[in-house]
Amino acid sequence: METTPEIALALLAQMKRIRMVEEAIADRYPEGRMRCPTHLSIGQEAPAAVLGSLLRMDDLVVSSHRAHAHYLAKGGSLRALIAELYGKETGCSRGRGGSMHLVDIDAGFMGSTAIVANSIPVGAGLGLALRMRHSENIACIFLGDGAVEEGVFYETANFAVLRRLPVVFICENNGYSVYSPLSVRQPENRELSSLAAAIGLRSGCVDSVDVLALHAQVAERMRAAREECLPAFIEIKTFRWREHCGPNHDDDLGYRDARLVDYWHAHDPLRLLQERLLDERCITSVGLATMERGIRDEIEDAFRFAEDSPFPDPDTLAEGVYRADDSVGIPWVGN
Amino acid sequence: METTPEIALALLAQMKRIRMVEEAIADRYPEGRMRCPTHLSIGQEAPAAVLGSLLRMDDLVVSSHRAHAHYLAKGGSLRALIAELYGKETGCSRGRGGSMHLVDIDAGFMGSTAIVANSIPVGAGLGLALRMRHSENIACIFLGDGAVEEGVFYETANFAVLRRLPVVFICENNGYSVYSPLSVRQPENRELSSLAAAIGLRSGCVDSVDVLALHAQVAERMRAAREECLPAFIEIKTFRWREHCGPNHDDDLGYRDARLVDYWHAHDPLRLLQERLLDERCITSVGLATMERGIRDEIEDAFRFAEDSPFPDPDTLAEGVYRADDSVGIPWVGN
Amino acid sequence: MGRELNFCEAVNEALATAMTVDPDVICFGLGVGDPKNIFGTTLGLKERFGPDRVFDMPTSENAMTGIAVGASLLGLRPVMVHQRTDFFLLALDQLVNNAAKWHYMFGGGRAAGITIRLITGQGWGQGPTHSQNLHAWFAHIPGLKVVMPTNPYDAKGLLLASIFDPNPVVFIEHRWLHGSRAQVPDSPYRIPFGQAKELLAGQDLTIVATSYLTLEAWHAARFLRDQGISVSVIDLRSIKPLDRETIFRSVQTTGRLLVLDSAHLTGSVAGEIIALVASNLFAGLKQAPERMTFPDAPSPASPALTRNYYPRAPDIAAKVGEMLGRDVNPGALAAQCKFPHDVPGDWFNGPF
Amino acid sequence: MGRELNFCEAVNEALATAMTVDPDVICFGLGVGDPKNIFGTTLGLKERFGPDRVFDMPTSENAMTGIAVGASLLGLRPVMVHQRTDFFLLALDQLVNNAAKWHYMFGGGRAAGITIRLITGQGWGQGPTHSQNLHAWFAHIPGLKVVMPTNPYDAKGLLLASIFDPNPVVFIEHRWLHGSRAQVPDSPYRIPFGQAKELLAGQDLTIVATSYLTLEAWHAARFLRDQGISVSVIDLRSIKPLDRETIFRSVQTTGRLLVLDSAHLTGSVAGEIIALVASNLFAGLKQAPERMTFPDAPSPASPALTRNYYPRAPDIAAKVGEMLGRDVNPGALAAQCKFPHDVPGDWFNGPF
Ligand SMILES: Cc1ncc(C[n+]2csc(CCOP(=O)(O)OP(=O)(O)O)c2C)c(N)n1
Ligand SMILES: Cc1ncc(C[n+]2csc(CCOP(=O)(O)OP(=O)(O)O)c2C)c(N)n1
Ligand SMILES: [Mg+2]
Ligand SMILES: [Mg+2]
Repeated sequence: METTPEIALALLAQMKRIRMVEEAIADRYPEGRMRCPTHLSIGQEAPAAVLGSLLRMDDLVVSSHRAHAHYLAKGGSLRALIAELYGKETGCSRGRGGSMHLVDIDAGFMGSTAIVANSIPVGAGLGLALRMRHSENIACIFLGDGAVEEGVFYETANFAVLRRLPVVFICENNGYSVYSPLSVRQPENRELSSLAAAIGLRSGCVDSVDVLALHAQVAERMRAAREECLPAFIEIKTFRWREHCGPNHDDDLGYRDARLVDYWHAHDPLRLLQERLLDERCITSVGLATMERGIRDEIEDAFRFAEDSPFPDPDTLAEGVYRADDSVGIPWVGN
Repeated sequence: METTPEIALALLAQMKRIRMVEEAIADRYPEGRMRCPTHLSIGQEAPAAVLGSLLRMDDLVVSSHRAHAHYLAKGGSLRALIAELYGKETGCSRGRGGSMHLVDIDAGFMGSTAIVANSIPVGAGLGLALRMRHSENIACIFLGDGAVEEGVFYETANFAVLRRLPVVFICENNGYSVYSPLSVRQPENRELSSLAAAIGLRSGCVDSVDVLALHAQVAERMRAAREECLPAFIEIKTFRWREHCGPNHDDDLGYRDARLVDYWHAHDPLRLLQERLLDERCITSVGLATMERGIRDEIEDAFRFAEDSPFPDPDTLAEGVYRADDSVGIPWVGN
Repeated sequence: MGRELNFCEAVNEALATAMTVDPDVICFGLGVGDPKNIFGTTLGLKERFGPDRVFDMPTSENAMTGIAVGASLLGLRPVMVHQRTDFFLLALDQLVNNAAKWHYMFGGGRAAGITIRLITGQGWGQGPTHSQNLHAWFAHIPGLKVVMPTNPYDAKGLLLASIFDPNPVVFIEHRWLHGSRAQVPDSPYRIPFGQAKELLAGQDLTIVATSYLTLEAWHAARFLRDQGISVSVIDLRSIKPLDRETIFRSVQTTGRLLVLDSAHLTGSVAGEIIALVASNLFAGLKQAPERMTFPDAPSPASPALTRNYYPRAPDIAAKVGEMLGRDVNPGALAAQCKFPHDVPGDWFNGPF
Repeated sequence: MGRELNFCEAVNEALATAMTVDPDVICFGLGVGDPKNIFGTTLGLKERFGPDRVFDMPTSENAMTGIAVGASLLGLRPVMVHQRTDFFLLALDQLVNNAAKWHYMFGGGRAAGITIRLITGQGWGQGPTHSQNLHAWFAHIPGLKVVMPTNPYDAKGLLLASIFDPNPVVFIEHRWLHGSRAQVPDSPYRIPFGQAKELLAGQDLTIVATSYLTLEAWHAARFLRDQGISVSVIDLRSIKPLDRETIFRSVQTTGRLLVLDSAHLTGSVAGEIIALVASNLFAGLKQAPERMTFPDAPSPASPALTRNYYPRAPDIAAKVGEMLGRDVNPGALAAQCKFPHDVPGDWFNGPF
C-alpha cells in the first residue's frame, strides 16, 4: 500500500491526538483524581498510529499495560478512556479495570492487561477463532521488549506458527522494561526479530523515526501476513519519553544514557512527520492549528465527560463477577 | 577428545548396563511390586552413556521423568534406583519420589523431576552457583523434545546466555511426547538446534546411531563449552523403543510410522556399537559374555537388595516436609 | 432412555453432545486425539468433528490456556484437558489473572467461557507431583466455578453445564472414578451448579464430601447403618458455587459435622465449610465439627506410605464412631476390601 | 542499639546483614539495582556486594524461580523479590512442584532454601491484577513457610529468619506498611516463625490479624477500649507455621473470635483459623466465631468501589460492637482519618 498524503495526514492527526491526550493526562494526573497506575505512550505514538491506519475496523487488537495509544488508534472511545482513568461508571471498563485494563469491543479493541505478556496468548486465541470462522480479519498483539522474555510469548509464537494463525505480533522495542535496559535482560546483539524468525514467524525490524517509511514497511508486512495467512512479527524501535509509570520525566535518575535521550528528542517521529508534511505542503500551518484545535476540543470534552460522570455505585462492588446468560437449549435437571 | 578403545568399551558397557537394567525392570514390572509410573530409556542409552563418560564426577546433572539412564550413567547407585522403584526406605529418595524423582548427590545427580521442563531452570541455577563459586564444573540438563515447548526452557536459555552460565542442555529428540509426534506440536522443518542458537546458545545437532561419532562430536562441544565457558545446546536424535510409560511395546497402536520403527530397530546404536567393537576386536565374544555376566550379577544384586529392603515406616509419612538445620549464628529473639 | 456407562464414557458422551449441539465447542489438550485419548474420554471426537475442533497441542500449558481465553472472547467454547492437575500449575497466570477476572475487570462485557478438565491422580505411586489436589485454590478465586463430580450421571450433566456456562469452570475428575459405572440417560441434560445431593439422610451426623471421597463416605455410612448409626452423606458436586443450604439443613438435623476433603488439611475446602457452619449455625452444633483430609505432607510414591495418606471408608467409620463415642469395629469394613489399597479396583493396573 | 527505621529500611538492613554474614546470600528480582531499588529495599546492595550477588533479571518469573531453587541446592541462599504478588502467579510450578517438595520428595537430602519476597498492592487504583493476596494458597502447600510481618522490627527479624531458613519461605510485605516506622535494633536478630504476638490483651473478644490489617485492628481496639470494650489483638506474624497456642489461649479467655484477613472470603486463612478453633476449642466458644475479609470479587480499580472493599478500623469496630451487642459509634473513628481512603498515609502519593 502506498502512503498517500491522506494517509500521511491521518497518521499525523492520530499521533498528535495520542500525544495531546497523553499530555493532558500527565498535566492533570497530579490533581490526584485519576487514581490508577498509568503508563503513557508519549514518544511511542508512531507504532499505534501506523497499525491503527492499517488494521480494519473489524480486525482485533490486544495490548498490555501501556495501551492508551493502541486503544485510541484502533478507534476506542476517548471519553470512555478518560472516564476509566477517573474510575467512573462510564469508563470503558466501568471503573473496574483502570488505565491498565482497557476495552472497546465495538472498535475491535478486545482488551489490554497488566501482567507482562499475558495478553499475548489471548490474541492468538482470537486468531484461532478467526481462523475457525474463516474470517479474513487478523488479530494484532501489541507487546514490549520485556514481554518477549516471558515464556508465554515463545509458547504462543510456536502455536501460532504451528496452526498458521492470522496474528501479527507488534513488538514495540523501547529498550527498557521499567528502568532495566535490555543489557540486563537479554544477551548482547540479540535481534528480537531473528529470535522470532527462528520460532517460525515472518519477522522484520523497522524504525519508527521516519513514520512514513514505517507505515510503508509495516503495510507491506501486514499485506503479506493477510494474503499468505502466516503469522508475523514486527519489531518497531521506539522510545518512551516519560517515566515508566506516571506523568513525570525521570531522566534525572540517570538510568538512560543522555545521548540516547538526546537522540530521540532530536528525532521525535511526530515532530519530524509534522515538519515534513508542512515542508511538502501536505498541510498548512493554519490547517495544523485547526487540527490541534479539534483535538483540544475533543480532549476537553472527554475530561468534562469523565468529571461529570457518576462513580460506580459502591453497592455494586461484588456484582458482575460472573456472567449470567444461558444460551443453549439443553434442559436442566434437578436432584 | 579422541574416542579411544577404552572409552568405546566403557560406552558399550554402560549402554549394555542401562539396557539390561531397563529390561529387567520391564520384565518384573508386571509383578506389580514396582508401583510407580516408570519411563524406560531402552533405545535411548547412547546420549546418557556418552554424557556419563564426558562429565566429571563432580559435574552436575538434572533430568526429567525419563531419567534412569542419566542417573546410572552419571554414577547413581543401581541398588538405590531399584529400591526406589519398589518404594523402599533404601531407595535413593527413600521411597518418597519413585521412578520419576531420582537423586544421588554423591554422584552429582542432583535430581530428576516429572513436570515437563521444570528441572531445566534448576539446572541453570546449579550453573549459577557453580559460576559464583568459580568452579570449573558444569551443569548438564537433560530434556526431551517436548520440554522445548515449555516457555521455561526458553526463559532459562535466555538467562543462561545472558549470564554465560556453565550449563549444557542435552536435548534427546525422540520425535515424540507420549504419543504425540512433533508434527502436532512444532512447526514443520524446525531445527531445535537452530531455535536454541537463535536464543544464543552454542548449538548443534547430532545423531545417536553411531555412538562413537556421537561421542566425538559431543566431546568437542563439551570441551568448547567448558573452555569458553559458554552455555551450549546439543540435540541428539534418538528413539524410544517401548511405550512412553510402562514396560510394554506399543507399536500395535500405530502412532508411529512402521518404517520409522523398523529403521531404528535396524539401527540400534547399542547393537551397532557392539558389532563394531567385536569386528574391530576391541572386545571378544568371551569378553562380551563376561561383561554381560557382570551386569547381570549387579542387577540381580540390586533387585535382591530392593526386595530385601524394608518399606518406609508408615508413621514417618508426614515427616521430612521441612528441613531442620540452622547453620548461622544470628541470635533468635523471643516475643 | 438410559444405559450403564462408566465415567469416561459419560464424559465422552457429554463432549460429543456439546460439539454436536454447538459448532463453537472445541476440545484440546495434550493427548487429545492420540490412541489413548485421555483415558478414552475424547475417543472418536477428532474423527467426528475434525482436527480444527479437536486437537493435540504443544506442551505449553500456559499459552494454551490463554489461547482458550482468547478464543472464548469470540464465542468459542473451549474445553481443555490436563491429564494431571499438577501440570496446570504452569497456567495459573492465565487462569487467575485473565480467565477468572475478564468479565469483571472489563466492566461486564465478554467473559472467558472456558472449561478446564483436570484429572486428579491417586495410587500406584503417582507421587508428589502427579496426585495433587488444588480445588481449594480454585475456590478461593472469584470468577471461577469449581465442579467435582462423583459419578457418571453427574459427570455428564455437570460437564454439559460447564461447557455452556459463560464463565470459566474448573472441572475436576478423580482418576479413581473413571471406572465407576451408573445409569446415564442418553439424551442431553444439564445439572445446575451449587446443588448438593444428599445421598443418604441420617439423624446422627452429617458427612460432607466431594468426588471420590463421596464413595468412601457412602461405604462407611452403609457400614455404620448396620450398627445402628444413621449418617447423612452429602455430595457437594460443586464447591463453587457451594450449596450451603443443603449442608446447613442437614447439620440442623444432626448437630454433628464431619467434612471429608481430598487435599492437604491446612487451607482445605473442608476448613472453609467448617468455618461457614461454625459462623452461621453455631447454635445448631452439638459438638465440635471435624474434618478428615490428607496430611500436610506431599503425597509420597511408596505404597507403604500412601496407605495412611488417603482417608478410606474404615477410617471414616472409625472417625464417626469416635465423634459419637461408639465402638464401630472398622476392621470389619477394612477386611471387605479385596484389592491393594493403592488401586481403585480391578480395572486399574497402573501406571497412570 | 536501636533507631527508628521504616519498613523498607528494615528490610534493606536485613538484606545487607544477611549478605555480610554469609557470602552465599544472593538477591535478585525485576528492578533490583535500578534507581528505585524495589521501594528502596535493595538500595546500595549492588554497590556493596557486587553484580554477581545482586542483580536485575529478565521478565521470566518462572525460570528465575527455578534458578533460585537450583542455586539453593548448592548452598546459595537466594532472595527473590516481586513488586506484586500477582506477577508470581507465573512461577507457581517452580514454587509448588519443585521448591516446596524438593526436600521431601528426594527423601530428605537437599532443600530449596529460597526466600520469595512478595509485595502486596492496595489502593490508588491498583485494580484486579495488582493487588491480589494469595497467602491462603501458599499456606495450603506443605513444604512452604509463609511469613507476613506487620512492622519494621518484625520485618528485619523475620526476613533474617527467612533467609537462613533451609526451606522455601514466602515473605509477604504489604505495600501500605512500607512507610510505617519503629525502633529497630541495629544488631542482627532473628524472630522465630510460628510465634504470634499479642499486641493487646483483652477480656471480651479476640481479634486475630496479619500484616497490614493488624494496624487497622489495633486502631479499632484502642477506640473500643475507650468505650469499655476490652479486645485482644493477635498479630500472627507467620501463618505457616501457625501459632495455634496463642490463638487458643486468648480465645479460651475471651470465648469470642473475630479473624481478619486481607484476602477473598472463600478459602481464606481466616476460615482455616475458625475451623481450627471450632474443631479444637468448641466448648470454649461463647458465640459463633466470625471473620472479616475482602469480598469474593476481584479488587476493582475505582476508588468509589475500593472504599467498601477493604475492611478498615471503623468496620472492625462496628463488627466487634455487633458481635458483643454493643453500640460503638464507629463513625467517630472514621472521622479521625485525615487522608483519602485509598492511600495509607501522606507518604504515599501513587501510582505504585
Ligand atoms: C509478570 C509481570 N512481571 C512484572 C511486571 C511489572 N512490569 C510492569 S510493566 C513492566 C515492563 C515491561 O516492559 P516492556 O514489555 O518492554 O513494556 P514497556 O513498559 O517498555 O512498554 C514490568 C516489568 C508485570 N506487570 N508483570
Ligand atoms: C507440564 C507437564 N505437562 C504434561 C506432562 C505429561 N507428560 C509426561 S512425560 C511427557 C512427554 C514429554 O516429552 P519429551 O519431553 O519429548 O520427553 P520423552 O517422554 O519423549 O522422553 C508428557 C507430556 C507433564 N508431566 N508435565
Ligand atoms: Mg520496553
Ligand atoms: Mg520426546
